[in-house]
Amino acid sequence: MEQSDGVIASTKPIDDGLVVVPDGEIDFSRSPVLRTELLILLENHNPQRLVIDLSQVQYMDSSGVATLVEAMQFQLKKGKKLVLCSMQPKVLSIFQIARLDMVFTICDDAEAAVKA
Amino acid sequence: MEQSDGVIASTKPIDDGLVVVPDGEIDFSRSPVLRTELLILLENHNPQRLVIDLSQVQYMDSSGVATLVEAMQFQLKKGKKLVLCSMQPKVLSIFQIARLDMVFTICDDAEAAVKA
Amino acid sequence: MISMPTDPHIEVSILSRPQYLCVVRAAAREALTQLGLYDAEIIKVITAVDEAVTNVIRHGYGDREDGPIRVRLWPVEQAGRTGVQIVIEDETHGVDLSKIEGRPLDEIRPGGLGVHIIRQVMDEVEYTNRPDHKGVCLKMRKYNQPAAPAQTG
Amino acid sequence: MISMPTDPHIEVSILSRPQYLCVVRAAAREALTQLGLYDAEIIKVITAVDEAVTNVIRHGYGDREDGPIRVRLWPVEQAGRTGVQIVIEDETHGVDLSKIEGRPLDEIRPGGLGVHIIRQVMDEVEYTNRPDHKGVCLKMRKYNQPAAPAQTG
Ligand SMILES: Nc1ncnc2c1ncn2[C@@H]1O[C@H](COP(=O)(O)OP(=O)(O)O)[C@@H](O)[C@H]1O
Ligand SMILES: Nc1ncnc2c1ncn2[C@@H]1O[C@H](COP(=O)(O)OP(=O)(O)O)[C@@H](O)[C@H]1O
Repeated sequence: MEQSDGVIASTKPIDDGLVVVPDGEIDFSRSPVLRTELLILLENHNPQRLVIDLSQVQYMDSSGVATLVEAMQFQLKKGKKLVLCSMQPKVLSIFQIARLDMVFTICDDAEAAVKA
Repeated sequence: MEQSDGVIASTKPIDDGLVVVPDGEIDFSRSPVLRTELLILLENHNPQRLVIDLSQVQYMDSSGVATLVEAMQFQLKKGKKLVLCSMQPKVLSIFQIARLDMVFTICDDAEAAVKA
Repeated sequence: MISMPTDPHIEVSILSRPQYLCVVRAAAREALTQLGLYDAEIIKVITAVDEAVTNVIRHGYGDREDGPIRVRLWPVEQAGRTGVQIVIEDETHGVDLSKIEGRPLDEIRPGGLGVHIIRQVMDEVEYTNRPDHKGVCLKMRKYNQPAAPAQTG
Repeated sequence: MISMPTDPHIEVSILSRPQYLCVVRAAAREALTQLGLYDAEIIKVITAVDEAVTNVIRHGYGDREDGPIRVRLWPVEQAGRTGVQIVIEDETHGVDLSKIEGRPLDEIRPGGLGVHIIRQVMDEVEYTNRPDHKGVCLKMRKYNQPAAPAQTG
């Protein structure tokens, strides 16, 4: 795992919000960085819909999951949406173990996530 | 690294001999297997030209290199050829450190190796 | 109580820095493969180890960046099932073991998932304080499930 | 003589079985990255470590499959250059150090390349017998080359 400075590798505007693409392994060494990046994006763009495209994430631990829970609650409180998409199976498995696969809106791909 | 039983994943006949494709990491746990596989192939087919396509090999240590040196000497003694091809840069680097890059015939790809 | 076999087959130790977690995961991945754990279990067990070591860094050592954390692995066999034993030790001064508890999952909030994941993934989990306040010891085991469909019992 | 800093940042230990070499390489890859070694050097240093551990398995322990081998890593700095120190120890009864020699490379024959590779790749290499016949200790260092073209001296 090379240690990049940021976790979100790219962002793309959509009609009603934003798609963000984090990359690499999201463990306790990088989840605090992701948390800060998401909070700044949510503050600055105030998106109706935030799509987090997890296709480039090979691993996530519970601190990464906690960060996503926090972002989702931030969005819900403002009556807005957070959608996850393109999870690799090994990343999905931690959501299942934590029984959060039913709590998040999880789409197969970015196309579906933009409409979900 | 998953531990497959054989090292040579596939072989293909060519006009004057054989192309073999080993795979995975060739370290001291697998080089003795490769050695046996190569000796059996050389005995059974007696190829004028043996091409070893290293495109699927991600790592090789000196015991792997030693195995290839032995196979080359086996071929040379009978007036026959051994050609290496499609080495990944990190595999080439051990041949360079051992100054064997000038001793082996090394081609960029299997197409060139069949003619070299 | 989980009994301790002889010398570990594989050990990986780090100082308590989050950036070294990836070393533990990489070593654990190869180790679990070589110790014969089935592929489908490997990523889950890596996650359990990662959560446990993260907890030592966060809760055991707090801000200390020079606390040793040792992860040791053994192959085990029990009632015909093969598996692995993993022991994780720190050099903190121990902990109130009753505080090491996964929270109920019906409450949706960030955090509090690590211990739950560990208990969910592993077949046996045992936290103890090492004698003389030498630190916390976590022993856990995971067994391969038999390929044929069978009742666990 | 290479002096020994305090606690290793990362350690990986295995029993003397060839199938555990991949655990050492995987841990070393992540460790060297986290310790700040430049990418171009990492695969070479992994190879040096792999050759050294292979030699302990082959020559140190011979047929024994239960001999411990310990690889420890530290970040180091010298004259403004950052780098890594790696110490590899076994529990054999030591060895005649004069036998640990790379052979000249002009002779083309299989074998006899490992020590040559180690000396070629690493900046400092020091084999010693541990006191009281406790085994062999190999200390080695690799420094990052400054990015700007500069004479080493
Ligand atoms: N290794 C440890 N040392 C000390 N306390 C621990 C350790 N592991 C877990 N704990 C305690 O158990 C609690 C639950 O841990 P966990 O389920 O991982 O959630 P979180 O880390 O998000 O709090 C922690 O808050 C902590 O109090
Ligand atoms: N860790 C070790 N313990 C004992 N002897 C060693 C060790 N490492 C190297 N040697 C000795 O050094 C010689 C050269 O090693 P090497 O260059 O790796 O080639 P090879 O292993 O093919 O003989 C070995 O043959 C062995 O006698």
